[in-house]
Amino acid sequence: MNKSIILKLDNIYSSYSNVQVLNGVNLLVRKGEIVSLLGRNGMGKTTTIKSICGILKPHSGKIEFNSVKINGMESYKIARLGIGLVPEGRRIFANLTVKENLIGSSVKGYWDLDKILTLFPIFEERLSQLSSNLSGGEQQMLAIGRALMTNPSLLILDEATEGLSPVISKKIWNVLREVSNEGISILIIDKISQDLKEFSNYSYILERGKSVWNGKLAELSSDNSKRFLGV
Amino acid sequence: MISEKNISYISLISLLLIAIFAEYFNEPYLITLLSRIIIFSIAAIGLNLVLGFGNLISFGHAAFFGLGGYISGILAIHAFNSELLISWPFLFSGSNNSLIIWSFTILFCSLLALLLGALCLRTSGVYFIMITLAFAQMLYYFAISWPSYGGEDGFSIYVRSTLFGINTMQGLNFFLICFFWLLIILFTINRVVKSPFGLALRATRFNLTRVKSVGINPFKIQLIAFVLSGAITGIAGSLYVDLNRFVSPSLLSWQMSGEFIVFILIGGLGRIYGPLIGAAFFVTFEQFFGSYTEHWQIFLGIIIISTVLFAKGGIIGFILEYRKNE
Amino acid sequence: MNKILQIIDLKKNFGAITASNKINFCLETGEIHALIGPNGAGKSTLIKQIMGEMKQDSGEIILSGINISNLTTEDRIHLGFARSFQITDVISDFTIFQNVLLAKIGKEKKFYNFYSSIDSGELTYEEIKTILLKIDLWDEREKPASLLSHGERRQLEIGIALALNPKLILLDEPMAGLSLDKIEKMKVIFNQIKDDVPILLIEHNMDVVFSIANRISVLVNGKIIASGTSSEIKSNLDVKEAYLGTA
Amino acid sequence: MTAELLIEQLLNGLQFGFMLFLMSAGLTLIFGVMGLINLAHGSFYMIGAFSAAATFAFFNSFWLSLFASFSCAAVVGVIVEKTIIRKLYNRDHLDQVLVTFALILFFSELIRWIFGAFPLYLDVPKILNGSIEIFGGIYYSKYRLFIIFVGLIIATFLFFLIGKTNLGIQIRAGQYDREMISALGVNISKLYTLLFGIGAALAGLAGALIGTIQSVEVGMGEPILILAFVIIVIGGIGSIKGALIASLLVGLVDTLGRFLIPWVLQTITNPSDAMSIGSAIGSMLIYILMAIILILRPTGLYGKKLS
Repeated sequence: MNKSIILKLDNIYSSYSNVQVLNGVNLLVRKGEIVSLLGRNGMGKTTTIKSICGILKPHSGKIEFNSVKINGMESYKIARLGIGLVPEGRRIFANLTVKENLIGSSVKGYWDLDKILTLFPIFEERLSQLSSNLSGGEQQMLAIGRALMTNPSLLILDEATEGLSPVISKKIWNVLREVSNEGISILIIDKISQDLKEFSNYSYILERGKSVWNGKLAELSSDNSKRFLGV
Repeated sequence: MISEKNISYISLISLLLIAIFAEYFNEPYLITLLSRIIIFSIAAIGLNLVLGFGNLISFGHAAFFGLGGYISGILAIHAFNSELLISWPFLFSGSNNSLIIWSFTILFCSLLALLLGALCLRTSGVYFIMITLAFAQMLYYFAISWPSYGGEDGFSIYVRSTLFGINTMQGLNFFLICFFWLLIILFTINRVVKSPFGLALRATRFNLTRVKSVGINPFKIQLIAFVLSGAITGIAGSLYVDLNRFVSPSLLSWQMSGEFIVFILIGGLGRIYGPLIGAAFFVTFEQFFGSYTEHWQIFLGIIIISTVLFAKGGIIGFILEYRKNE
Repeated sequence: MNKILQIIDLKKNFGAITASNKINFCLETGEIHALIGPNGAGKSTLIKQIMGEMKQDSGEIILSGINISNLTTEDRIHLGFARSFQITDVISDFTIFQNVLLAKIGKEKKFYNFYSSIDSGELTYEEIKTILLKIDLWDEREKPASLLSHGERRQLEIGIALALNPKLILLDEPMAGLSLDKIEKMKVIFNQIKDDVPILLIEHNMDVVFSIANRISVLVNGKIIASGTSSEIKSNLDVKEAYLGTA
Repeated sequence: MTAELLIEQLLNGLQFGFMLFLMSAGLTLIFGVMGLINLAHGSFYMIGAFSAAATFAFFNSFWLSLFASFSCAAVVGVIVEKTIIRKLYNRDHLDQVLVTFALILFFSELIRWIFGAFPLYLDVPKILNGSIEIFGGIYYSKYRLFIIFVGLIIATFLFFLIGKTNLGIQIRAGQYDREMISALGVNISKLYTLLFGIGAALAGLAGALIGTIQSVEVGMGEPILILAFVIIVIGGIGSIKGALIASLLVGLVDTLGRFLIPWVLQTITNPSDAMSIGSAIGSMLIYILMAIILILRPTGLYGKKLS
């Protein structure tokens, strides 16, 4: 059942302030699939995301989104094709209110303010509050809401539950399940965990900027896990 | 292989030779032009210490150039009219002796640099540029609205200050004095940039946290460099007033500050001899093009923009590049 | 063998979780003492307390006889604490030599010297040469730091730490992301510098730890459960079961 | 020294403050979002004044020349942004200073070439001519009141644009994290061109309004530009509110200072010294004000630490 491929990375090489970071990354995300990208710190996960979103220009290899070649394209054009980014460090606009964060880059479509508020009810009475005094977990939810408001067909989360308490992480996983049921494909970076194993259909592991393993996380052997993930 | 060293020696020797030829062929105007080039170079060399090596973009160095000029002018005019300048703590009515004038210039310009530096170095980046520009503009307006020294029209000092009895009214003598100052300042800057202090100053350009983590206080290093830079530009102002025997607020104008930066850019950023080459190019360009059209600044504007966008290394950079891949 | 760094009954808890539970630890001259433990064992909390970035609830930290428990991070660095890989990146426009020289100039307060030339080598040339030889970068000393590989950058950072002639060096995951041959090179360097500057090594890579560490302490759930030579630790049962998981 | 004189000076200070706001509002927005220092902003002020003067010479209609001032300035602004300024965004401040300094030389000489060196004049329209009783027998120039009125309208327009519209949200987001707003699909370079155009238009309008009372001549823009820099330093980069408050503060301090200090000094020294020293101090007042604020708050009243 070959569902149509939404995102394809083919042998991506990229450098970052003249340090070679990506040395051949291959990755595939099919429509409606949930793919996770793992690897120890400094192995090029975030650089891969930045190359997809156009923040960084890869110097060789091909990135296709809905079979449109996007590497080298301006990041705002790539975003408009339907990629919603929840970046590492969340990067919400602390000088704007919660509502302004949500509607600032919104695009008409299924997801609108009411649907986001049903997903994240805690924002209901805090819409006009400055988002600088949100907690880490709330900032992550706001970043997810902001990305959903652009009505993407592919949602990318970099460090989805990094540094969040177990209670909040649970909430994030539930939200992501709901989002996935609405047909949005997801590419997620996070530490390996039971939730991640259940949640992602397929996974890739990066080691020093190369995709060295892919498959279902359940099939990851313990010494591979130790070798690649140090855990 | 042409290295930056030979370019600098060639430019110095050619300056001297042209001056001697000009004297021989009795071309006083050309000697004044060469003195003008040297004086502008000294001003820009002073600025280059903080701009080229410390990445402190001061857009107000005309303040020191102008202060140096006004101090020398005031001391000279009072001496000329033997009019009392100050009655306390001792009777003093100015002086026509270059040594005294230069020491006052260095003293007051260093004090001004200390004051402005302590204020402006608290900020960085864009704020620093705007503040240095604003404070120079403050001195400019102060000079304009201070009637006792000619206000907007300035005043002339009729005769140049003398040094050990040399007849400075004679073009070549004055040229040699300026040339001597240029050598001293180039030698000093060369030593300072290559000294541990110079290394620390250059380090503040890249990474303040790095500099702090090895126990160096960047503010103090930048302030000392700023004071040294102000004093050198001040000397240029003093020589400039002696050259033209005229002082006016235009010495303090923002256009003057802007031109100093242009000299450094055209000559080559972060190169000790960059300002000398840049000033030489600017003055000859102004002289040559100025005779054709009074709108020569339009073409100057275009040259600066293309240099920044396409030839960032300036003339020295261009020559070295050209030589390298020959 | 006198004690350079002593940690006595260090306690730190966040609400219900005890991150450091009466930790006792000491680093002696001329040794590489590795601190290992599974993720979430409290290693980073301990390091933060040692560095002064985090205040301990109780207990003391002694640096060669001086109680530094309440000093700021800067003061601890001045007293001779060098931490590698937390130092922000090197100055990429400077050469390797200039980077180390800058640290020397900072340490010996020579930055008000306007006159002597840094190129002529009158200045601390010998000391910098020995440091560069130790970190095996002497031949590339004129290379700008911007062209350094990941591993060479690590070596330079150790050189900079050495230039501050510290009492000890704290190395946090120095082998992360290095290729096998680079790891071998680093091991040689560590062994060379441990005689004049003891190393507190935090490292996941078990074969590295067992091959170069003179002493190993195992931290589990905020408590040092075992401390000893690498062979003792290897055979120690509860270490195996709690951490190496090969019981 | 009658109350009437004081009130007149007060209103003059207010009028001067609003004109400074027109100049500094555009500049602080461009600074805040792009971190770009634009010395050529004063040239747009001059271009606006000259295009108004030229239109007035042909059509003799004040309102048409007012329209010409901000539209020409906006067009020139957009062209300059698309051709040159765009190349400067990721360049360091030194390059920005040099290129925009060169633009001043270019525009000033170009205008002098086209219009010659003699200053031009604009006439105040009939309905705004003369003065009007404001209250209690105090009369004030209708034209200056008109300027204050225009300043108020522009201020409200800008507060509405930045505070309430989606464009305003994107501008403020761009100030905070340019890379992120672009990764969310906002065409940040189109936003810059728009911002640059608005800034140039406001400066051009200010040039025309002030050019009508003073003269229209080459180099008229630069002194006002430097005042705008002082305002941005005091108000804090990127803040419209900061720009408005700082502009009114500088306008009042400068006007009242030049008026009150000589008057105060007269009581202690002879009138001629009082006049000369007073005007000298008066001219330096706003810079001293800037220095004080700098010491207390290095990033200005409303500025945030530039990342």
